[in-house]
Amino acid sequence: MKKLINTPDTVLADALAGFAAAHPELAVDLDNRVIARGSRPAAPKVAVVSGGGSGHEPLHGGFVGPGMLDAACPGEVFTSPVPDQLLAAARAVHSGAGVVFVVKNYTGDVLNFGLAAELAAEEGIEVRTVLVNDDVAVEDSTWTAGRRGTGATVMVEKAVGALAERGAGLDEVAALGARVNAASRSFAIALTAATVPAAGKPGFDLPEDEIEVGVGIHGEPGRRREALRPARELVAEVVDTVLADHDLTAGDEVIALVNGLGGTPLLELYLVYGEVHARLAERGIRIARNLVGNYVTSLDMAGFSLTLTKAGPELLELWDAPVATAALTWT
Amino acid sequence: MKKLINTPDTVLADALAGFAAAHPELAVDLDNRVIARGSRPAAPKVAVVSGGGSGHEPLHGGFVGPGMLDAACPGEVFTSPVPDQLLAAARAVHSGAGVVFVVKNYTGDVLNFGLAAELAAEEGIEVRTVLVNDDVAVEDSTWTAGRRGTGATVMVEKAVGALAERGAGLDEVAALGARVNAASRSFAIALTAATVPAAGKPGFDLPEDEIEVGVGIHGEPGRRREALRPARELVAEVVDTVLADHDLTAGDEVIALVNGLGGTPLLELYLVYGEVHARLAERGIRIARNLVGNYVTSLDMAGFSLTLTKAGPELLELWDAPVATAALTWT
Amino acid sequence: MDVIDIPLVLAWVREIAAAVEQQEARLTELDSAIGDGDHGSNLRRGFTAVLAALDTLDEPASVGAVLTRTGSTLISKVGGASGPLYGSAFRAMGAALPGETADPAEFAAALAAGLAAIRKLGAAEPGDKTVVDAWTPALAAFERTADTGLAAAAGSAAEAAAQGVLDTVPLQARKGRASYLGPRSVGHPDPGAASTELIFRALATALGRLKPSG
Amino acid sequence: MDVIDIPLVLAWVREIAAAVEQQEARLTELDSAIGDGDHGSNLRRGFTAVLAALDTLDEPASVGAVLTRTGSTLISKVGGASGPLYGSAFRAMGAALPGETADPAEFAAALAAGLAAIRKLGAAEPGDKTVVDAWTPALAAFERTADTGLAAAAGSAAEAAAQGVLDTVPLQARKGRASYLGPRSVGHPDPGAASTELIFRALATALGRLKPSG
Ligand SMILES: Nc1ncnc2c1ncn2[C@@H]1O[C@H](COP(=O)(O)OP(=O)(O)O)[C@@H](O)[C@H]1O
Ligand SMILES: Nc1ncnc2c1ncn2[C@@H]1O[C@H](COP(=O)(O)OP(=O)(O)O)[C@@H](O)[C@H]1O
Ligand SMILES: [Mg+2]
Ligand SMILES: [Mg+2]
Ligand SMILES: [Mg+2]
Ligand SMILES: [Mg+2]
Repeated sequence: MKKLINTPDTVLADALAGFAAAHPELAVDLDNRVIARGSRPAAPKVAVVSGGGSGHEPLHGGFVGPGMLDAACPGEVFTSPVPDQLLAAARAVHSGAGVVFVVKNYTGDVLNFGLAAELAAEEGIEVRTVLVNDDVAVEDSTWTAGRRGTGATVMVEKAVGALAERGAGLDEVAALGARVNAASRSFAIALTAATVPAAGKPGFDLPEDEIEVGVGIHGEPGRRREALRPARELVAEVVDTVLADHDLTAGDEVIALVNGLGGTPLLELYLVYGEVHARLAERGIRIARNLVGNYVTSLDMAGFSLTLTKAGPELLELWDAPVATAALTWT
Repeated sequence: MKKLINTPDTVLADALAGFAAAHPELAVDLDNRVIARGSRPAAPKVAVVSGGGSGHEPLHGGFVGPGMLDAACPGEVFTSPVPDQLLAAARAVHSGAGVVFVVKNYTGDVLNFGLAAELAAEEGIEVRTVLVNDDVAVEDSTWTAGRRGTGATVMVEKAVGALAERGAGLDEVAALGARVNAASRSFAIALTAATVPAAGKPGFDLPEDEIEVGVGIHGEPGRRREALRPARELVAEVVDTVLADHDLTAGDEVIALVNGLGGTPLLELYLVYGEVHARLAERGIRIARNLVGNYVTSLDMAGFSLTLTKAGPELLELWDAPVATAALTWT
Repeated sequence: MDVIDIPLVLAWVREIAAAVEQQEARLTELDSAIGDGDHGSNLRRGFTAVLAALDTLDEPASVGAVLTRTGSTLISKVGGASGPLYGSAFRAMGAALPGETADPAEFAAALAAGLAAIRKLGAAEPGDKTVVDAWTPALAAFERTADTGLAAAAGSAAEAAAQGVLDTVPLQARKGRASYLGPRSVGHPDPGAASTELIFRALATALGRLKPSG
Repeated sequence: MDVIDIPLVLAWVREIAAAVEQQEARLTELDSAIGDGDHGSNLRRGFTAVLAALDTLDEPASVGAVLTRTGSTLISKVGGASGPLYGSAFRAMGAALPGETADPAEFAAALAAGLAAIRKLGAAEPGDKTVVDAWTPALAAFERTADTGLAAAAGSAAEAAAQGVLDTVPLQARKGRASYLGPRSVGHPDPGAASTELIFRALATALGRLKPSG
């Protein structure tokens, strides 16, 4: 394993200290592992809190700031944060209007956020949870853990953050989050496995000419293994898989995220975006807004995910609203 | 070789098409391979043009926009752009106040920009060249090709772009670029080799427990091979190497760039930043501004570079000036 | 009289911690195959914190106090799926054992309460390829053999848990991360089931080593 | 009479293109060792464009016109260090050969002008581990043997270039990317020197195959 770390046990603490040093405009609680905005809102507003295992940077800490999250809780690598941490975050940013938890749908996250929500409620902090579960690689069934939350987290956190900033009420903000999630689908392909520091070696072995199709963001293998093919063909498969599960028709507009999994050069991500753009254009679907880059990563995994969120005027307006975070900034 | 590409020969054309599709706010000339701002300045201003081989994204195309570059010319992967391209860029953005070429010091770049400057001069376009040569891994000697240009390109392009935006004259802008370059030093460490698409395999073999120290951004091996060590020790070596060639003393302020080479997760880069911050603090050097992320990459190479630019009030003001590009945005 | 007392329950938890420490790499390897490669480090982090927490717990008032503290610490320190699940299980066992000692039947009831907590929180059914598939047969074996003495019951529970782990191999996961693999989750043991086996083995080890004092 | 005419110079350039196409991987491999792994693809891209440019060049007026067009195309299409260097060399050779034919002495002068252009632009001295280290001995051999006939002179130039490539192996690079490696550049042949050898070999091949018409 080759990593720029001190010891596997101290990765999170060390990286968080670095994040705090790099972002003096944020309030980073190193003990509780909470990244929060540097200043409290002037008037009560719904606070948006997210979190999840580390190794997905810039998610979620990179999205804390005006217009997006109020706080983020990084767990250990690929391990959801603990309830204490989430409760500390809720306490830190609650300004009287309640808290929305944005939770990617993984058993660990659901359980830990769930326990935290109970504890917060006991303290009189009203909590609503927005579950993100956009990954069409996973069958959606009530008998299983259900679909994973991946790239759509960016769209949900951006939209929910923008609406909260405008002073919308707790239920309204939570309902929007659910709508954005429902309008989003993702699918990912990996060219290499990720190496969890504590594991010390790649999560799976992949021959030089094979890829994993339908991977998540935790280094787990995908739904199947395939031969590596030209980007155009891979993208065609990814786009078609996403569309097959989507309710998009010609004339619809989307926000598209071509997301790097951590080890893929931006040059390739732009190339992929070009293919996505062309494939969608063939089907009459217009990309109204896009992001190309590393946003929801899986440590050093090479590969990409595509997220398409159907976007009407409401969502586009929220998307365009100003945001000022470490990873996403516009005016 | 595992890459999200169609064919090695079409990487640049395909990626540039994707970049153009992703950034409708920019004017991308796919034939001439010029990325320019979407609109011409209201009044004549010095135009800042850069360029270089591809594979370093977001450099340079990601820095085109208000407050930074007027145009960028991507060459083939790791190959400097050709004079025709640079001339087309100069023509496209020249508004009567002359053109500054920001050139990383590599033989190919120097020669091609040099030929382009001659051609532009023949057309009556005044050109000044700012050479970036910040990499202390390379001996600085008049008998050799001299030091490479790496991370400092970001500082130079940001400062020069901001000053040009304010209406400063051609010589003034070029002189500032030279000053920022002179105030900057960089050093890099690689954990893995990069794979050039046309080469099809990594530029060098590196055992699981070894690193290359003093690498550039073109996948070439470094000055020497060492054992992989904890990040704290590696960073100490990098910081000390940079400082040994710098004129920084306790009380000085710097802009620090902890730059990923393409394959290193942001989590690790923040961890590295934390170590850099601590090491500099021990020496009484304060990081006034910082960037942590992938800015000057080397395809899929894992590793990082550190750039320290000594910064007085003038440079900090230019650094803080608004910028709106694909890769760098603030207000 | 064959009872579990406070020293013994402390010894149990310490045995778990020792086993987790020793088996960390194996648990992580199992989790790498069908999960995200952190189960070993998750539990080691948790039980390291538990040991520290128990050191500061002076004079626990009951058997349950030890287990409740263990569970709370796991919840506070582990994260992931296993943190809340095991944490809740230990808290539920703690709540079920308010006395300074517990007899085999009481202890069996506590183990049952632990399983109930896991199932309530995680909603996993037997056969979903989770900790439930080791804890369920272990509990059944313990209950079946409780009147043969605690050590023997714990031993048979550990064996049943081990069998439960083996029985997860052919299963397709329906809960937890392994479920994302669909049919590719078949052919591997469940990491959580494997750590549950460790928990029951640790009980047998503690009981075999310490002569209960009660 | 032993002269170089327009068909022959066209054949030369086409032989270079064929050699570059065939040797692309080797050139890139040499460049991977001490450079950035693109020398082969750079030159292939360049000479592919040259072939297309020559196809559109109808009725070149002089030997030099072919070489000038070759050089301009290389400058426009290659980029990197080798594009301007080889491009300028071919342009300089073109400027030196304004007639419809060139005799051995005129051609030797053109080769010298090519080297001068490379040295002016790149400022490399012999021994810096660059194309100069193949072109310089090749030129000297050509000059020395020019009166033995063009084919023989080109052959000895190619051999001298080959020796020049070998002689770059022990050198530490002082120009181009390989200079960044410092002492680690020692022990490898220079990729640009290797492509210069191809250029001279192609000349010998073209001269050996085509009976000059002049
Ligand atoms: N819903 C559930 N009910 C019971 N056990 C579960 C459930 N989901 C996951 N598990 C158990 O958790 C184990 C994984 O734990 P761990 O790796 O620590 O957490 P994570 O899956 O969050 O990385 C699985 O092997 C499985 O036994
Ligand atoms: N200053 C120079 N003078 C002469 N030749 C040079 C000089 N710099 C580099 N070269 C030649 O260029 C070759 C590399 O060409 P190429 O790989 O195409 O360009 P780049 O180095 O820009 O990637 C080197 O092997 C060397 O022979
Ligand atoms: Mg986990
Ligand atoms: Mg090159
Ligand atoms: Mg796990
Ligand atoms: Mg090269």
